[in-house]
Amino acid sequence: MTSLISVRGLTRVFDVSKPWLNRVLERLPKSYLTAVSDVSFEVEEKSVYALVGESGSGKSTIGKIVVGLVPPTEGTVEIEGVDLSRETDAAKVDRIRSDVQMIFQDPYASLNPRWRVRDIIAEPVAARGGETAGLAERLLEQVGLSAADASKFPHEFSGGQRQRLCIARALASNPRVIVCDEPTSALDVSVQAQVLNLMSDLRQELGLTYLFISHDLTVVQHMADRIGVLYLGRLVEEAPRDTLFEAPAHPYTQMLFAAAPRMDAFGREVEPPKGEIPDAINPPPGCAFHPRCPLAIERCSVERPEMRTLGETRVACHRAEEAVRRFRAEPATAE
Amino acid sequence: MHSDDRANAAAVLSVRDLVVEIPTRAGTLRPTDGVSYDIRAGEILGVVGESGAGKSMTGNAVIGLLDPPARIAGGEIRLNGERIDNIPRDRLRRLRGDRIGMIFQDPLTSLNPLLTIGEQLTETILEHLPVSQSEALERAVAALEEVGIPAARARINSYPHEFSGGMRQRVVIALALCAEPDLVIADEPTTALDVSVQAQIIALLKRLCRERGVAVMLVTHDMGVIAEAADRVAVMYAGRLVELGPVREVLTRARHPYTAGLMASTPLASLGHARLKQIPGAMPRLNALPAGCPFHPRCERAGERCRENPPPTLAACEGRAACWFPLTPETEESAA
Amino acid sequence: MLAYVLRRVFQSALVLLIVGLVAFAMFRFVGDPIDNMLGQERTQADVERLRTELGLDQPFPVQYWRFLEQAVQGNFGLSYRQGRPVSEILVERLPATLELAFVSGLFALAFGIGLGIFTAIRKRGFAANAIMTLSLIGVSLPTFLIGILLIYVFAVELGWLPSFGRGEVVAIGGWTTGFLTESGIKALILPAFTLGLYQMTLIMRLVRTEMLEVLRQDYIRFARARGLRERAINFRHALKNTMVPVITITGLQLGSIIAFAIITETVFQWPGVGLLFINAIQFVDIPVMAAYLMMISVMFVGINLIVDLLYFAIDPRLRVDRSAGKVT
Amino acid sequence: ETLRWARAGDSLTLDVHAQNEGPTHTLSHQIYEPLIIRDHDGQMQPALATSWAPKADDPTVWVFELREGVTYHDGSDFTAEDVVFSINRAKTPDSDMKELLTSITEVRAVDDYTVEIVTDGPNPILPSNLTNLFMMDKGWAEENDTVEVQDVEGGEQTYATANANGTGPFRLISREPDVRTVLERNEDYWGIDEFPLEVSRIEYTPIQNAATRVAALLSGEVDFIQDVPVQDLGRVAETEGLVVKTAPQNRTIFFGLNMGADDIANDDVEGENPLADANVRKAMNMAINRDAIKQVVMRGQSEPAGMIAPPFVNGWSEAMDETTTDVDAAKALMEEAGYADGFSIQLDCPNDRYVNDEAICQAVVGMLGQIGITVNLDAKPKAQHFPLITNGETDFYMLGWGVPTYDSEYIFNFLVHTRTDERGSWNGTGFSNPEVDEMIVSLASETDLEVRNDTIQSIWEVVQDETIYLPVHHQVLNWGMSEDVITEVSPEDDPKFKFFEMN
Amino acid sequence: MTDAPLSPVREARAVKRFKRAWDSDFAYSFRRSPVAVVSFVVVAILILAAVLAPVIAPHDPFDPATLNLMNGFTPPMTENQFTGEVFLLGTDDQGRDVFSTILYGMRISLFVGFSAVLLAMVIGVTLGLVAAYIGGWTETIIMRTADVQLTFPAILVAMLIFGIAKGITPPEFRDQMAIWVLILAIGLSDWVQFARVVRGATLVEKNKEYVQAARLIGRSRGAIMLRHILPNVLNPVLVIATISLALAIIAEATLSFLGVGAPPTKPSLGTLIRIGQEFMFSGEWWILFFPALALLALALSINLLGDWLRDALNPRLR
Ligand SMILES: Nc1ncnc2c1ncn2[C@@H]1O[C@H](COP(=O)(O)OP(=O)(O)OP(=O)(O)O)[C@@H](O)[C@H]1O
Ligand SMILES: Nc1ncnc2c1ncn2[C@@H]1O[C@H](COP(=O)(O)OP(=O)(O)OP(=O)(O)O)[C@@H](O)[C@H]1O
Ligand SMILES: [Mg+2]
Ligand SMILES: [Mg+2]
Repeated sequence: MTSLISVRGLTRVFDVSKPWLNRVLERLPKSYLTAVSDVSFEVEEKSVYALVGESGSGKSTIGKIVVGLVPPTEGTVEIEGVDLSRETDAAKVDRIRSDVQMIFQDPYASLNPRWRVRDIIAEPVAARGGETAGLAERLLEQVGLSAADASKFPHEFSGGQRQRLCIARALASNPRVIVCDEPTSALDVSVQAQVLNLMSDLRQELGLTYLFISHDLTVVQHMADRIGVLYLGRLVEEAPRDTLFEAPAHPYTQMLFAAAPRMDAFGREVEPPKGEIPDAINPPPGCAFHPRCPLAIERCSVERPEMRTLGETRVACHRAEEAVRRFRAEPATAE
Repeated sequence: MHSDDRANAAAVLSVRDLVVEIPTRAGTLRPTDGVSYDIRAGEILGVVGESGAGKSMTGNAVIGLLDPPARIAGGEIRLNGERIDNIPRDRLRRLRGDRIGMIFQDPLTSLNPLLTIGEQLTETILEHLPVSQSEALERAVAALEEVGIPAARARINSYPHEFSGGMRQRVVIALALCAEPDLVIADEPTTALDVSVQAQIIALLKRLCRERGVAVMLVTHDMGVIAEAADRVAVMYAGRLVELGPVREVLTRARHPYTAGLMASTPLASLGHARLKQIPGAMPRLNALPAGCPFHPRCERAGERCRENPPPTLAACEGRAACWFPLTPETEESAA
Repeated sequence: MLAYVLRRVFQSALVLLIVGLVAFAMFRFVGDPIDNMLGQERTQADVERLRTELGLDQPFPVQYWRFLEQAVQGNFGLSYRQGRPVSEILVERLPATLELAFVSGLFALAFGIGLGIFTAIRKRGFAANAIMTLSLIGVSLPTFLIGILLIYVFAVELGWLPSFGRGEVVAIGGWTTGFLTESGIKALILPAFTLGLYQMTLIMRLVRTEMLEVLRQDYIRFARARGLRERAINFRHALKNTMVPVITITGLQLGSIIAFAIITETVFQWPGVGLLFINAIQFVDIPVMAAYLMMISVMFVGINLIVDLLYFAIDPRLRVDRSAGKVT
Repeated sequence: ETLRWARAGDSLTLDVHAQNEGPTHTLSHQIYEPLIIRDHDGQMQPALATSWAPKADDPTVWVFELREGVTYHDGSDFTAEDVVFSINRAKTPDSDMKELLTSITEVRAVDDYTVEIVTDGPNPILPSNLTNLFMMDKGWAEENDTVEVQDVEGGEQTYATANANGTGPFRLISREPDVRTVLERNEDYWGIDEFPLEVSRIEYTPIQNAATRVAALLSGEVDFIQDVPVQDLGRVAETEGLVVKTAPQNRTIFFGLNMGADDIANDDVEGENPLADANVRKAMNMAINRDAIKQVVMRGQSEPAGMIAPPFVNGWSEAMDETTTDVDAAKALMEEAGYADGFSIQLDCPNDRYVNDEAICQAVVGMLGQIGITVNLDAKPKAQHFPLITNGETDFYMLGWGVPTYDSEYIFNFLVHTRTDERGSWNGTGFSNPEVDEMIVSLASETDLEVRNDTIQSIWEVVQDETIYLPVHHQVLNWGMSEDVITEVSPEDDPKFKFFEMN
Repeated sequence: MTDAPLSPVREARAVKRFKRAWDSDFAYSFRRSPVAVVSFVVVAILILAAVLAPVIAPHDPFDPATLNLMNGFTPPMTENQFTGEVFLLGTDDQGRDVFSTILYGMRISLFVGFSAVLLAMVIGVTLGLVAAYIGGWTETIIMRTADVQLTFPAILVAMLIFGIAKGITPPEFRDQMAIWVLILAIGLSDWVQFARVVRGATLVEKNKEYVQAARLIGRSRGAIMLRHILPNVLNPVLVIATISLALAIIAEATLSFLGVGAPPTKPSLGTLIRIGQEFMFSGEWWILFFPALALLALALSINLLGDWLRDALNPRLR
């Protein structure tokens, strides 16, 4: 299969310097926050690619770069071979733009409370001057709501229903790719199941490709075909789902698995992971994970590990082999 | 598990038929309706349920922090056998912090940004314990050390914004525990935190509970957290307790269809890409509760009886579901 | 912090420059200064001579620069009406206004904050509602009318308090004060109340709103959950946090007290700079108007600067370097 | 006994020759003295001069015998030299008193206590021009570098602006302009036994706001206010312990019309000046219902006027002062003049100078509206209003004129004579009649009083006939005071506290 | 239902809409608050009376030709001693019917108030939106300008503008000018708070995901500001506008008192009060009392309404 989205060497740096005068007086350098650092991956057509990572790891930033909300500092994102940030042909850009849509985390904030549902859903089409008659009604039914809801306002819906509205809006322009930024993390479990099911169904029906962003490992495990793990803006590991869960190759991935609460781990007593995510402005040198890594060696604190391939897995760790071995020896599922 | 030994131990907290009411223009709402449970010393009771199920309301009612117009409309709450739901406000205030500690969800907003953590700790200690200022300071340092804050003595004069999220939640825990309460109500203490930090905080709570023999009411909607931390679990739906029992029993062999549905709709590794089992619909709003069992419109097993009669109340005994047609081990098997 | 202060000072300077521009433009364009200075029997030669002498034939920026130079030295020329240096008149009148502003500011602050807290804590109480409604009456009548009504009641009908002026004043150095005599203090009451009432209402409502906002914060709930006394919660926790936003607006309010004094001083014949300004307007005494404007701005900017610095005292978040840049 | 005194405005300066203005003179009168003074009945009284008369052999010379033994507040003696100095000072260009002294060509000291004033022709009314001309100490002036008169218009300030050294009954203790001036009795005053002089201390406070001023009197914070608003007279009079004293003032309120211009700016008639038409002016005159103004606006506190001279003035006649109101006749006149549909015009009016000035203007706006003239009223402070008149920038304005000399010549000089450098400075009407001008000039040197009075009559006839001005009324003065203060009202509105008695 | 005639459907819809509006929290909280209801009714009556002044008022006080000075100072409900006319609220010093002058005066006050607030609102909302949405230098400049503006309290700005305008307008326009200058002066001194509030609200809104969704769709900045953000920041604007209206009416009165407001021939409420206060001691209380009462009623009810609105539109306060 061909890859629909291809992300290469993506880097995004935010300038978080203090105002000029402070820097001059306090003799501070400019400070930059590298939210995404040299991330490359490919998303195949009609697959679900998931990005996981703790907060601040750059998941949303990547999502926004992909849809074109944030320009990259370096690197490229090509969708169907078109690089949105460099392409000059307006028609092409417009086509890609309508091909890529996004669903946001907070279903309460992503719908304009002053607009009627009909207008909200039809906006992507209306903005391009398209024909919108009956569109909203059709989409509403497609996402499991009733056509009569079109003339209501968002506040008349529950959280799960709102997320359906968001999905309907995303579908309005007949997209091929939908970037889902934690689409269910604000929802309750029972509702989350409905939304996830809906997304799976739509994917089947419409042949959609998802870039699925989440911090919830169980959800990712349920939805994704391929998973990328982010830490401090860096892609530390990437593998097909089953491979990743069976044999995580990066110590960070392993730590995540160990820390994630599990419904079958009654009364589990394990040593919790040490430390917290460091400051993204001054990330540790070398491998960003080395201060928390049980396997860290001298080299890890100097040399940033390259992304390399290990079977089906791509991993950025000097000691990946060691890590896999250790994981096999004492899987974190101890009870 | 040794739940049977504990059953005999006297409950630290004992809630009976608790009803909380909120008068509104659309009638009186009951975010907590006929809830009964006990928590014993050294035990963690997990309370789960969807958003709006009444978990926080129940916790707030226990500690006497209901915001008007919400009020306790019935039932009784006993702390170490003494009724605390009808005592004067000032006595209740003295119980708070002293006998009952509370931990809120968001460590970012739980601490007063304008006071140092030392000030906040000592004011709490001085309020509840008969100690001098310097002793209070010592205790504050000790409390911080206990929750695992490195270089506690040096950091006691820091302001909350100088701490990371995980550290702040530790400070919050220190604050809740500094007067050595018998009961701690932790209302989603880890929801705002990352998994790795969440694991640290849960471990810390468990350790303190065990070491001090504190009774803990742990409110969350994360089944995983419950599974790892709680001894027993109470499941709430639309203001009612629908199931209460030892955690393993409830999670693996749910009696109430709602609990079962909840478990089934949680994505689990084993299911792969298969469709999740979903409970249709959403939890009703409190002002539009259906007659009979509030869960019946979403329930596969609902019968005539469920539509007309409220479900049997859950007595304060364990492992029972408030349901006319509970799942039994047999039905479970046949379903599987 | 230094950077913050410097930035504030810089902004203040900018504000003053602009105000200076307005003041100067008034000088230049509202009426021809030559007209004002030469009598009716002037010759064209006189006009030209004076024009050169005053530098009015220079380009505008040069003139403005000169004006600023003079203004910085406190030299605003002579009052057309009184024929005395404006700075001298201002210095003479300033104590009256400052004392009035000080007392009414104090009154506004003390009662504003006090009642604000009260109405916030007793949110649903009868007294609090009554105070809130009454306070609206205070802002629904023009100040001058309130002043006149107060005179009518307390001076004319009851005869308790004087209706005008400062009473006996004592001169200490160049400063005349009414604080040291009984009549001076009595004379202060009505004007200070009139001037402070409006500000008090604003401060009160502001404090109430902010306090209610703060009282809803999680850390207040948490403080309650820790069993702290209501007093400690209201005053130690809530009040301090309330003060952060309140200080800015209060600073602005207090700054405007001096300007609002114009009306009060007119009604009570209070011999301050506001009365001077009104007289200046009536007599088209531009130098006095311009100087007054500059003076008001300097005070206003000064108060704001102090307010900004107060933040550092109150809010530790500003003291650390991290977030200092975000503060505006 | 202390007298607390308030009025609307303050003295503009203590330099006695710098301003010819009522409130300024009033304060000066307490500290300084002229040669001759008018008492509260308007009668001339010897002050620093004990007697005065034209020289028997030369009618162009007036001889003044000065009072002996008078000292200034600083102790120096008052002598003829000071008189010469003061009059010469008052004749300098910066002086505001110079118009009163135009006829004087020389002042000479005959001896220490005799002064001769030479005029450019016989001037029978010279003494009445001197009643506000104050005597300054030459030595003091030289010492303090105030020989020159303060140039008020030029924004100048001198030692004499804020300091005073007079011979008068009160010494200056302290002064803050617009705020407070304190005077104390001069125990060395020459007339200490001659006058009551019961006031030992004067505290003078200007209070602009009328309500505050009245309140101050009502609440007993001041003992004496000069300008009681007419509507408050009743209240003051009713109040226990307060009295109101009323007397006709030597001042007439009237409107000026720009009849001289070919076209006027602020009307809606193109290329034509409706005011140039005597019929229009007469119609306007007839439209004004002076009785209504008296009854309602002035509450009876005015005397409707048919001419612009108050009854005190030589030349006033009852017949000319008659008034008529006839709206229908006025309309007819308008029609005759070709303005049946009226026209619109702007009226400039002061709002802080005369009793109810703005309200009178407003009332007149309504009355003129009834004959079709739409009047836009622009009321402003006197400081902005008066220059409009003296600069000829208004077409329709209100003015009040007092006559300190009690003679029509004063009126003619300022208001009727063609505007020249010497005369007519307040004639904003553009009226110019060479014959009349000639008659006015002749008045100054006419020694035969009968002939002079006839000339005055003829001038008045022209003025009345042409309707140069629209008279409104003679103002009435109202002083409000505590019962403890005993005084009569002076027609010049200048209380002289040495005449005051106190209970 | 489909073959039913159209109008009943419409009607039903209208009824439904009305019912929904009636049932909304907003309407409910309005009905529940007697203060809000009363002040709303008062404001409505006053505004209506002002608008309909030419119809309601028994006299036209702005036409001097219709006045009879002899009617001056007639007490309320009594016969004038000269003309025998009877006036409901008496007459003032010019013989104008106080009731009529209040109606016409309120018209001017309200006109000035509404226009000034509108001006302030347009300026403030635009600048606030732009400042917050564009950010950067634009924001710095706008917000610093706001700071400078705050340096000059409203009355000072007004007096300055008045002085300047008086200097540059030809005299025949001065009467009309006064009103416009008032509007300009009050409007210009009042925009800052709109700008501040809108900026604050926009800063919150612009980070909300619906704005990002709109950007994603490719909406232009203008469209996003206008169609998406603006409707969502209008609540606080409405509150401020209400309170500003009361303030503007008072400011107008104050300026008129200081002699830089509406001319006495076309008096606003403020001018009426200024005139009336001269008769405070003399027993003609009605000349001051009724206009002051009208002003108080107007400003107080607007203020109360604004107060209620502030609470009602702020969900957190409930
Ligand atoms: N506009 C911005 N300016 C400055 N820093 C930013 C900006 N946007 C994001 N960041 C920083 O970039 C880093 C990555 O942010 P991002 O939102 O992509 O994280 P995330 O993985 O989505 O986290 P979360 O799970 O909390 O949503 C964070 O440290 C964040 O603070
Ligand atoms: N002041 C109020 N007026 C009306 N309803 C209220 C009020 N406060 C809370 N409720 C309702 O009470 C119910 C219980 O709320 P509670 O906070 O206890 O839920 P929860 O289970 O803690 O949910 P979450 O997981 O979101 O914290 C909710 O349905 C809520 O809508
Ligand atoms: Mg994110
Ligand atoms: Mg909760």
